[in-house]
Amino acid sequence: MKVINQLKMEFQSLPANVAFARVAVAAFASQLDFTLNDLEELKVAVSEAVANAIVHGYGSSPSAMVRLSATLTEQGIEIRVEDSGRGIADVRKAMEPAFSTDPERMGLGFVFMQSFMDRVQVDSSPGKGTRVTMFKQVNGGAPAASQGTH
Amino acid sequence: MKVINQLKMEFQSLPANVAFARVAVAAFASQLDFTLNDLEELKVAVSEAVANAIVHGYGSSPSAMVRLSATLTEQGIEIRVEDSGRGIADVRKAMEPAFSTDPERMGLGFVFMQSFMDRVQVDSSPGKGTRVTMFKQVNGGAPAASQGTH
Amino acid sequence: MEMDLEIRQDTLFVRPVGELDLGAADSLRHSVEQALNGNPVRHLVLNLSRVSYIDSAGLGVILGRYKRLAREGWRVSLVGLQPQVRRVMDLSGLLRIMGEYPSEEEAVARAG
Amino acid sequence: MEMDLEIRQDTLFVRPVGELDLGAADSLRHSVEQALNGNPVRHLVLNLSRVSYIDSAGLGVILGRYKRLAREGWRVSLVGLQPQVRRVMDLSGLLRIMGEYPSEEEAVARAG
Ligand SMILES: Nc1ncnc2c1ncn2[C@@H]1O[C@H](COP(=O)(O)OP(=O)(O)O)[C@@H](O)[C@H]1O
Ligand SMILES: Nc1ncnc2c1ncn2[C@@H]1O[C@H](COP(=O)(O)OP(=O)(O)O)[C@@H](O)[C@H]1O
Repeated sequence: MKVINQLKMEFQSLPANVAFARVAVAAFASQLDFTLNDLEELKVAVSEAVANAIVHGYGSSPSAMVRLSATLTEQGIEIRVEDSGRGIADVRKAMEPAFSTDPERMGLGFVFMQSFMDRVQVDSSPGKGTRVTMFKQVNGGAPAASQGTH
Repeated sequence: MKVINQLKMEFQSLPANVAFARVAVAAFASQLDFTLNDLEELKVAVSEAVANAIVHGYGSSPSAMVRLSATLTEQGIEIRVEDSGRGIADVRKAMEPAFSTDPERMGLGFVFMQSFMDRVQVDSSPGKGTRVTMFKQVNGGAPAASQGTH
Repeated sequence: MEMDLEIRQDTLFVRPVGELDLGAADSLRHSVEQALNGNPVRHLVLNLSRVSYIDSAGLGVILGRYKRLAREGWRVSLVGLQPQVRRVMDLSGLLRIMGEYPSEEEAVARAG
Repeated sequence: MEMDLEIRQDTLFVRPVGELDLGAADSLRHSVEQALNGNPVRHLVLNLSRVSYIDSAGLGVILGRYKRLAREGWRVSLVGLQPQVRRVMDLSGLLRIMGEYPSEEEAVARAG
């Protein structure tokens, strides 16, 4: 899996940065041969992960920083969204459809990430933070799993 | 000068990242009340600084990383583009219109940065790298100079 | 977020412009709640023809307004869904609980 | 970068699509050089109507081709400059040394 290009960024935990993050990642991903539909899907997945870091990870502390990295290979794009916030006690439960600890939210964030990406992995420790690692295969690329890379 | 939002990123020294960088910075800057024309100008200035880091700073070493940070205040956006590359021996000379050490290039990079931004500062040490710091005022914001901030 | 609100008889028309994400959610929620509070609304028509993007934060605002109106027996109708918006709404199940209509006029006509 | 090349008599029409920056420069330079090498061209018409962005890397490619043709007394004409492109070309001085025309036809007609 030769790395074609790599990006790391961090930005403040502000709702306005959800739009920034999805535009930036889509611009970066467009260096691969993704379809417009793929890029739309990527945008939703990135938005959900970044919104979770802001809303759940950091609650309302806008000076905290969300970290995002993206790696392009011939197979596709791997995206990592990380916060050093509250963390998740039970990741399996958090990923269930419609589960949310916030009555105002729908519990669909992880559902969308899983629907729109080919692989989603969540690592979290309560009190330390959360890291979401997602992979989306580019059209015609071999599935990541068959390359023995998960 | 209260900071409204802050972004740091780094990406590989690849020509394709010039387009990525200008799109990302324009998306970030659009959180302020810049006009479309202002955003077009920002895009050129960012592209020139990033292209210089890639072409002159790092020559052809694509694994080297270009660093870019952006800070939004009520006055405008400050952008820093940094490389740890070759550096510039004589910054004053480098900034002269039409001066280029590369016969294939026009020597207009710094001219465009200066035309399109309100302030451009270059810090460089030969062998260590170059940092370009630029500021663009947002429509109606007080000029940065009159705030005693340069 | 930029948006157009109109009340005609007991129908509230909401026409947001742009991207319905976390950054836009508070402002959309606030505007619609204010309009609902000040007027005897029995039908909310959400015209999304100028919304190019939605995610779960935007859906949450729509579901929240739906719950408030449905509790009292009133309706929420959707108009003008662009492809990305329809896809995400479909996945979420919201399309199944709200009516989708080809135009505001038809949403009003069929609401009776 | 995506681009359309056409040779008619001794005129080469180049119609690039997209953004003329460092990422596109090599491919533009290469395509135009190849066409110039294989054909007896006396006039290069650059149709930039589908170019939304240019910076000094893109200008450099155009100036390079201009120098090559001007050396032998041939011309370079510009057609279809969008506002950002015209502005940057103007600042660079390139607009003053190359002719700008409202259409490819007029560029050809006035070249004689
Ligand atoms: N970055 C995070 N930090 C802490 N908790 C999180 C994070 N991301 C998700 N969670 C937890 O997982 C739950 C489910 O997340 P999700 O499926 O995105 O739904 P929603 O965001 O609508 O609640 C959240 O309600 C929250 O409790
Ligand atoms: N990041 C950098 N690292 C090293 N040298 C640089 C850098 N940026 C600019 N320079 C030097 O300054 C000169 C002028 O730069 P510029 O005005 O952008 O013109 P151009 O890039 O067309 O040469 C360059 O030719 C180069 O010698």
